[in-house]
Amino acid sequence: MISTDIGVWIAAFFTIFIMSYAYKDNPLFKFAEHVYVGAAAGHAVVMGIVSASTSSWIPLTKGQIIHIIPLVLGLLLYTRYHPRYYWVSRYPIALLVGLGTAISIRTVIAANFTQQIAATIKPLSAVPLTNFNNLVVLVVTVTVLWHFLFTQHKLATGNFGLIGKFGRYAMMVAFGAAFGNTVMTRMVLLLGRVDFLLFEWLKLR
Amino acid sequence: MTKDNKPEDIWERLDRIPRHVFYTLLLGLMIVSLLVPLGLPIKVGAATRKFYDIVDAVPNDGVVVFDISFSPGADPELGPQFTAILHHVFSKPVRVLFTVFVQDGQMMLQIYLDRLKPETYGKVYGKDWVNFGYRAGGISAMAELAKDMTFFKTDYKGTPLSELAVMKGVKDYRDVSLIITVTTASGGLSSPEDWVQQWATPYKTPLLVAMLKMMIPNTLPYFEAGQVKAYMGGTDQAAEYELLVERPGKGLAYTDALTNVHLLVIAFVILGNVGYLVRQRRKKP
Amino acid sequence: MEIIAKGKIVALLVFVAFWIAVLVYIRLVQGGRKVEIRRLAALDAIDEAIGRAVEMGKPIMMNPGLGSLSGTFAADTVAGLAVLDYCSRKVISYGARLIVPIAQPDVMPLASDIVRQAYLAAGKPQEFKAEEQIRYLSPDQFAWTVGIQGLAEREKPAANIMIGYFAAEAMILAESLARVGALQVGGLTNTFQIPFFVASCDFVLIGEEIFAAGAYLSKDSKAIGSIAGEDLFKIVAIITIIAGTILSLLGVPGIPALIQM
Amino acid sequence: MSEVLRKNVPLAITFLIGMVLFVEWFLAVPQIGVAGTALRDFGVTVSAFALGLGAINLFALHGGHIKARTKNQWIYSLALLAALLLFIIVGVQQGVQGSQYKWIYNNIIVPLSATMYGAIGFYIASGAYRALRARTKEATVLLITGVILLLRNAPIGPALWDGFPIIGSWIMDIVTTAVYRGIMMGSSLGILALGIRTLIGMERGYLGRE
Repeated sequence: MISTDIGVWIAAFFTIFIMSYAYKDNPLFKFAEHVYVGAAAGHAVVMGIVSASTSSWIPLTKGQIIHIIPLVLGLLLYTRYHPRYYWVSRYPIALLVGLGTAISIRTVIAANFTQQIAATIKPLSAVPLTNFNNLVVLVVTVTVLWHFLFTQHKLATGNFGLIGKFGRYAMMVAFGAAFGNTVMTRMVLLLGRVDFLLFEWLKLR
Repeated sequence: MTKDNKPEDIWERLDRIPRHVFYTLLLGLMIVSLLVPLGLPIKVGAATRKFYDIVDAVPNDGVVVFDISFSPGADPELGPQFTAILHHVFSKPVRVLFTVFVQDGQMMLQIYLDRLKPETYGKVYGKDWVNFGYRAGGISAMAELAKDMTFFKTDYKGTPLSELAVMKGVKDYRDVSLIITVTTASGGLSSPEDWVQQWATPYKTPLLVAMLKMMIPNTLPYFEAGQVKAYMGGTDQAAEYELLVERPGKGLAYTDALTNVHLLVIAFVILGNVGYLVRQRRKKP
Repeated sequence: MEIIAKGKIVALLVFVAFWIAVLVYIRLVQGGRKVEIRRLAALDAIDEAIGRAVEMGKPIMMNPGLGSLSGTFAADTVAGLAVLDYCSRKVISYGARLIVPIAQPDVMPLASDIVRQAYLAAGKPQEFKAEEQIRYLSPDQFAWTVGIQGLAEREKPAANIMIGYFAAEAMILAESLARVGALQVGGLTNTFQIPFFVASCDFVLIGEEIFAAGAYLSKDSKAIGSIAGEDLFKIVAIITIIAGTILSLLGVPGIPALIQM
Repeated sequence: MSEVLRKNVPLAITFLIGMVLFVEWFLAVPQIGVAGTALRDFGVTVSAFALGLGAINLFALHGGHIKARTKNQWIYSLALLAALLLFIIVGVQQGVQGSQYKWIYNNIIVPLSATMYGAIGFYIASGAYRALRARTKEATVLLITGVILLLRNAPIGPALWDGFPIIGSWIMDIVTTAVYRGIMMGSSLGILALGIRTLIGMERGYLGRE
């Protein structure tokens, strides 16, 4: 029997409205799209309030005076709408940019650079296949890096240029594979919606 | 041969199959496969086995940090994986600390806790597991947690962590046996990369990643470098895990439909290329 | 007593050395040292795409991506804005129309300034219509995507240039703009999504190429100096990998451990 | 003076925060760790406040449409703002754990977000059909490895030839790993260079209008 839950009906209609766009743009889709934007923004605000209150407001009310600073800084973000004092919002932004930049780059160098160099260097193995695989990883990593040399003209042209070219073909192999492999992920997500319509809304099982 | 013209022959037809034909076949095939499953057999792969073994090897009373960082959009693919792993973790005598760094994760966690009901595994909130709740701040909060496991001060309900038995003796990263992240988060929030950079690289905490299948290539360099101990991605691996923990779920149910959809896509790619190549050959004198 | 945290010694050394190298190269470039960045095929494609759109009398869409200026993807966004600078000058000098879809509030004033400057430089500031051309849509990934789909259907751009940070929506964007017949040039560092741009766009800037493109087009000495510094470190990385492997094969143990010190 | 307050001080803040976090990360100085912790604590709260900015932008834009009764738009704008207010009001009243809040979340946001994400299934299918073509040498390579991986993921592949899963996995585990490693190493240097320029005040775009 078809679902009698009003929530399921709402969800089912939104699902169908959004899917309909794949065929053609239409008013029902446009309605769903706008509700989505509004709901997502509202949810973000609620989650923001929850987060600010647990990490600063509650500690402040318990006497940890220092937590006044982030709360004031947070409010200062909104001065950006003021015609004269918009620049005050640069203070909290300076904090966010400083934090975001420093936290991401201080770890990037080890995780994405030096550790990756270390992982490419492999000793001789007793298993021939492992040696072959290690060699492939080394050649591909080096040639891909080579492809990304932009200012070294001697290394990017002529016979040396072929090294970078090899790297580019290796990239195409990887991209094709990643594309083919992703079809599964995307289809599961679509399948999840079809599953919802069939079994939770229409209750065909 | 402009857009408005009728295709001149079968080859051009193959080269330019209209989108809606494709979409309709795709949806039709999904519906039929879900309604009439064939029950194709599956085999447990090495990657899933490794993931299972590492979870299984957490010592008694060990502490597992379980991070939920996916949104409803990824539920069809991550839900089955999450369910199977959660079932496994709850079935073991370990402590579980749930962290959430993306907004929607809090909701997803709640939905699955309501479904699995920890109490049916004999797990008591505050004693065997705790939910830290959603925290903004992404990697900064994550990095801080490694140094001070009570960094969040309270759980999601506002109960001070110091009052919860589950936190007893849990001071910093040294007291954590394993991190499992179920994630679709982008970098900076709670991506596999972030856990690698903030936890697995500096502190060598064992890290398991459950993610979308398409995220695997990005995570492989970290796996190969030993920064990620094992990974899961995709419904096929969820189905395998369901077999390992003996709890059949959506993963197994979707397997047939996915197989058929793949065949459809392959068929269309082949048809398109045949049409294209024949027409190219004809253009040349 | 240890001063440098364990496991971070080499990383710190590389970090400091890189910092110095970048600053030195920037000084050198500012002092007149000639550093030429190899021209990338995708950059010629940008010119071609703009030229084609102008001939067809259709607008050009330039998309600087989903990233903001304060997050992890600030670098990608800045590269996208450098390309926007180039595109807008070119497009406006031809008298064509440019549309810029914006996701993040903090990117909007910057993009707006860039395009306004281009109109000023071309001597026609009165033609700049901020609300119509710099389209703020939504910081929500898919709401932004849907907004771009709508823009594409209504405006039917003949060229679509997407350089910046793109996530799961990459495939939707590339397919939707292909639907309306746009010639597409994509560029991104997000390795998940590179395959989709490579498959669906006509030309693609892969990974670090977007930084090189930004530097090439902007002729900004700071960006060019940085690329020269990056090249030096890529060469160092290549040499380390090869030399380290040779030593390891010769039986010298612990090279990877040394690098992870 | 105002120039200093408007520009130099924010730039100095960014730089100092960067230095504190670097010292905290690389050097073993416990005192700095306390400062780093406090800063990151602040960051959590300030970024929570930033979530409101998007809502304000939406109010301005769609409030304008409603006021002006923009054709083919204002009624949609009304729906948007109604949804926005519904979530804020219910959420503030009962918190995210409230039963009504969970209900609207599960029945509005969950299906919308899941379906948008799922719709990529349509696009990747038509994209595969359109893009995986033997047009050029590079495109042919893409086509071949793409089809191999499709065959690996569909059981028909192994049934046709048991080499598909082996080759498919080998490409993914070995070649893709190495390629992504190379790309990642390159772009990490680009990100690093820009980060350094930002911290020392060479890139100041984030300050906005001058």
